[in-house]
Amino acid sequence: MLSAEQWGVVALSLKIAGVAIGVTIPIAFALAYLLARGRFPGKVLVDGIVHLPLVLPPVVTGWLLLLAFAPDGPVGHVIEAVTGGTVLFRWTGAAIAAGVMALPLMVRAMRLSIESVDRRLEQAARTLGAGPGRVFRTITLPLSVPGILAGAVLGFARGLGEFGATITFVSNVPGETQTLPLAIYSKLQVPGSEHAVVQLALVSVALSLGALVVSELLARRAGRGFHVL
Amino acid sequence: MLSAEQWGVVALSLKIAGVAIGVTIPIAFALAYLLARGRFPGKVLVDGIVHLPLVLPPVVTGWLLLLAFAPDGPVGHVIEAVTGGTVLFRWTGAAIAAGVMALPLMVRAMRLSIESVDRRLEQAARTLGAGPGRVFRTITLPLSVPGILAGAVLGFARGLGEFGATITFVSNVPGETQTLPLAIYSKLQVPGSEHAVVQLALVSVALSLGALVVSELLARRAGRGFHVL
Amino acid sequence: RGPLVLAAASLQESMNAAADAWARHGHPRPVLSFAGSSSLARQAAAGAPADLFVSADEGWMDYLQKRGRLAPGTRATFLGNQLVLIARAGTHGSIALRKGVDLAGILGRNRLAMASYNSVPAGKYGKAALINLGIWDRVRPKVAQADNVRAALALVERGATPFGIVYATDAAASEQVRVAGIFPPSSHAPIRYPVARLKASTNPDAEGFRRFLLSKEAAAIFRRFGFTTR
Amino acid sequence: MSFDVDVERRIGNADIACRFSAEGGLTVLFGPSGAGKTSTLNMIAGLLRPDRGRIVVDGHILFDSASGIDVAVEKRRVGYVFQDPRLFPHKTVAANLLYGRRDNADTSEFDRIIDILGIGHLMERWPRTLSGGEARRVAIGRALLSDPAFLLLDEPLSSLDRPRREEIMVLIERMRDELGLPILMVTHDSEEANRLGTRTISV
Amino acid sequence: MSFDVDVERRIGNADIACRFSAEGGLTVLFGPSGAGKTSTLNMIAGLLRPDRGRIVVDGHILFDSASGIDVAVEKRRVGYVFQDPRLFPHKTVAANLLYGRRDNADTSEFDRIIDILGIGHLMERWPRTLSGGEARRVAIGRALLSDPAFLLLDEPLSSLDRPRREEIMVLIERMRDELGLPILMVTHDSEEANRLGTRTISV
Ligand SMILES: Nc1ncnc2c1ncn2[C@@H]1O[C@H](COP(=O)(O)OP(=O)(O)OP(=O)(O)O)[C@@H](O)[C@H]1O
Ligand SMILES: Nc1ncnc2c1ncn2[C@@H]1O[C@H](COP(=O)(O)OP(=O)(O)OP(=O)(O)O)[C@@H](O)[C@H]1O
Ligand code: MOO
Ligand SMILES: [Mg+2]
Ligand SMILES: [Mg+2]
Repeated sequence: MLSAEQWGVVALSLKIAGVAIGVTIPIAFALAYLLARGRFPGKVLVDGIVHLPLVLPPVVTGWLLLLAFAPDGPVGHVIEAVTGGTVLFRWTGAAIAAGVMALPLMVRAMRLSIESVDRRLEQAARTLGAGPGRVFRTITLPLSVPGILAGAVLGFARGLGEFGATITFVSNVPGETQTLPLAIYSKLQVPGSEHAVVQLALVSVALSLGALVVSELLARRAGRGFHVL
Repeated sequence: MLSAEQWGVVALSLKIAGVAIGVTIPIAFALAYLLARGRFPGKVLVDGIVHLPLVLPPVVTGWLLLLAFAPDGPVGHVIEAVTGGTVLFRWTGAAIAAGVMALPLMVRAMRLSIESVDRRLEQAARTLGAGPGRVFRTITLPLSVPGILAGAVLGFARGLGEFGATITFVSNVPGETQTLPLAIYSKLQVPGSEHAVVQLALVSVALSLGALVVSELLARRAGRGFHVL
Repeated sequence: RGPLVLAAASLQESMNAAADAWARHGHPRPVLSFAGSSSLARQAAAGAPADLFVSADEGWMDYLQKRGRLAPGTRATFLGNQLVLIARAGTHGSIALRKGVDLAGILGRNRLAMASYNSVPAGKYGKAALINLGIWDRVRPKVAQADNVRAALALVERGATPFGIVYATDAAASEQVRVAGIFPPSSHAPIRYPVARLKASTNPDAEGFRRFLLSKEAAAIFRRFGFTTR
Repeated sequence: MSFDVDVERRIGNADIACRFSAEGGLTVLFGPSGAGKTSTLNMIAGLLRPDRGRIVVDGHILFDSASGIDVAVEKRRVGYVFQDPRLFPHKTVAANLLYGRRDNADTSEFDRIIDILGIGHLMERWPRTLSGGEARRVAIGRALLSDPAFLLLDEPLSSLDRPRREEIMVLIERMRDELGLPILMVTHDSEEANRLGTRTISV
Repeated sequence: MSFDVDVERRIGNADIACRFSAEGGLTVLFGPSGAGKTSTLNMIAGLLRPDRGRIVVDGHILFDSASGIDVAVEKRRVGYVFQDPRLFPHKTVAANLLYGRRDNADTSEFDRIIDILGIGHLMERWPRTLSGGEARRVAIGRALLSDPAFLLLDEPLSSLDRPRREEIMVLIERMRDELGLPILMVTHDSEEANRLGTRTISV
């Protein structure tokens, strides 16, 4: 079984991935909606920027985050002025890294779903007196649920596994930023810790399987009747 | 502009990501189809295994690949016996790492598309004399094109950005396994190389933007008339 | 193609210079792969077909030797280094690294950048030194671990942490940091870089380059970057 | 209680032009397949923007290219039965029926309409499990229950059997007469046209 | 040239049972909405598996629960016009029409059918740009051109105008008489039923 310390790592990982994904879901959905439906100049640019964390090596993303959030960096400066604190070496920073890295995956999945919503249904809703806001809430959003769930699972899994950006951005601080991947990495570097590596890796696997199962159940429930499948 | 050496890195990265994705697309689609349509015990397990590379820290995936492909590892053993060579420290190993890491993203996107194919159209095709094979080729597959493209782009971007598994599995060998992320990482470790880091990072960005634009064009062409959008 | 050399991250510039010199003698230029010694040792231990391994401590070389991955009789220690405390360039003051020095108090709410202290050599030396000074327990909660010594250096360069522990050679390589204190050599095991040829090596040039690294010419190059040589 | 429509619109290679003025009652829109009947209804509903023209229903200007008026779809208070049912697949039949309902609508009216349409037993079902005619009846109910100011009916009775058709026609007649709703209906059935139509317009 | 059907199937709460035997000609399936007409056609086509029963068309056993026979859909050679058009959205009208065609089919027949259906000018169009009646006609064409051994028509003429309807009815009559195809057709139009139907079966 896991030691108390290892349970701490697990709890911290869940907190970081959970907060990261919770905060990122609405942002990702807004971006996905914009990209799926919007027509504006520079759309490809927005698309490209959203994909950046995917294509940039994680360590570079981490490095850019570090530049931005360092006490004298543009964002870090503002955060320091407003809250008096910093996200460097804090779990909040790890959550930012996880969210940023998960964002492109979430946007893609959600976008795919939004694009497959039949717009004639939205028209029908409008003839029934629903304004754009209500149409969005009652038609577009619920019909995109498969993509939102897929995006959330992908994002959560990616967040749980996030390594390169995290270690570069907020380093490896036990109890604060040492998530499962960082703990595994640390163990991997110490000869003779294969047992601990395997243990923690199995926990990672179990957590992601759990997320998968939950999402499948949610999907089944949400789509109770309406899936064509 | 880029030096000849840097161009070499770009060409190598494209080769590795391209080969990886080219080989992975059919595998990913087969898995996506199985997961979307199949009903078999242990489906969640397959689903979970496919997602492993996403949720495991990349360095652990790299480590597992290393164990498997080492000359005395289970896979490496076979490869050595058959080809007399090894994928360790070779670009082929880097392509394996990129493909493995990209797989779950590709499967998710493709699965989402397959699930939104209207099965009544497949029924109609069968009444017109098409057997399961032809129905798949002429109806299911083309209607899944948006997901296949999205998956391919995600996978290609992920492959281009792949870092942790690659450096752990096949190390950072210039000219052989030193892809863009690894080259950027190396530069990050050399004080005063910010200029080169920025240059290479911009190239990464340009490549992924290129992939995006190409995929959007393909999507527009493939869906010329049939998108509801 | 030249031999494949797995080298500790702290050798970044110096090993490149040595490789260039070797190439100037008319040999194919060696291919260099840098990372924390621990990561490299893992790959070599799996039987990866590299030619030379240069570690930043004896421990990881022992690890490979125990696994029978070294070509017998090829192991040699050829470089030494110093451990220093660095601060960002442009700051002032130095810290005398004596027993009981209040490093934790000086850090305040800030952190100390180090390479991973249970695995990467630079981190292991640093931890040993802080233990020796009797301040490890108070400093440990403030440590930010990076995955090799150069990544720790980068944290200080970026201003993410005010102080870091790296080798003297790393401090010399960067214009954005300065040495704020030198750890007494007695506070940690001597910093020594062993080289060895790997059993999996097939490159005919490997042994030649290994010998070159032990030569007077190479020693001069490494001294230029701040290493001590035998 | 009137339609005053004069619209033009090009779709693909087809030029669709429709002009008519109808006082009161039910107006039947008649014409061969592809003539532009559905397109005309879409323009009146606000789903398709005319290139040029003017749409006035019951004195309210819904669209006028000259003065730039274009009332939003959801403000037009249209009760539109589409040519295809277009039920919301993620909502039960009951939720579909209530989607356009005002809060102050009276329940006895609801029950009567449900009863005439014969869909009371389908309330908890999902749209994809309905038969063709059942889906069509739910679509009619959904439009009628949204408290519309006028009705657009695109072949509403096409997939229904005679007896049911008869009852629904009575319902439509009642709405026409009692509520005084202007109705525009597409049908290919001349019997239906003659019976319900106050006037017939060919496109 | 005959149907011999006796099937039972439970869907949701509905028990659908249909038994009839029809020699030659066109058989009209008649019944209220939700009675199980479409389900019966689906069972004959092989898209819905009966819980129990037997389906024989023209002497070929397509399904027999007793002996475990269940011929694959694509081997049944059915020409099925669904209640909804179900055109392939990613194929042009021409590609939809040719989807079920045999290689040795003769082109004059193709041209005649296209001509009667009046869809020659739609060949290059995408299904989503078709009007309701146009889509329906393409769907009829697609089924007729697949060289079927028998026809299942689910309200095929419902969204078409009279003159067109007339022509297509002539076409169907011709297939019935010249090619001797057994035809099973759902319709709510008694005039159509009387004209075309060799016999009428109520579900
Ligand atoms: N999944 C399901 N769950 C419950 N009931 C169902 C389901 N699918 C179909 N039914 C019911 O089965 C019955 C038969 O449907 P079918 O489509 O065969 O009717 P139909 O005779 O073709 O009607 P219509 O003329 O309206 O098209 C209907 O009452 C329908 O509500
Ligand atoms: N995107 C498009 N491109 C080209 N032509 C189009 C497009 N959309 C519609 N049309 C054409 O516009 C015409 C009018 O279509 P509409 O749906 O209004 O016809 P309709 O009178 O309702 O016919 P039906 O009785 O068959 O439903 C049709 O000929 C149709 O083919
Ligand atoms: O192996 Mo190092 O040079 O201590 O990072
Ligand atoms: Mg129409
Ligand atoms: Mg039916």
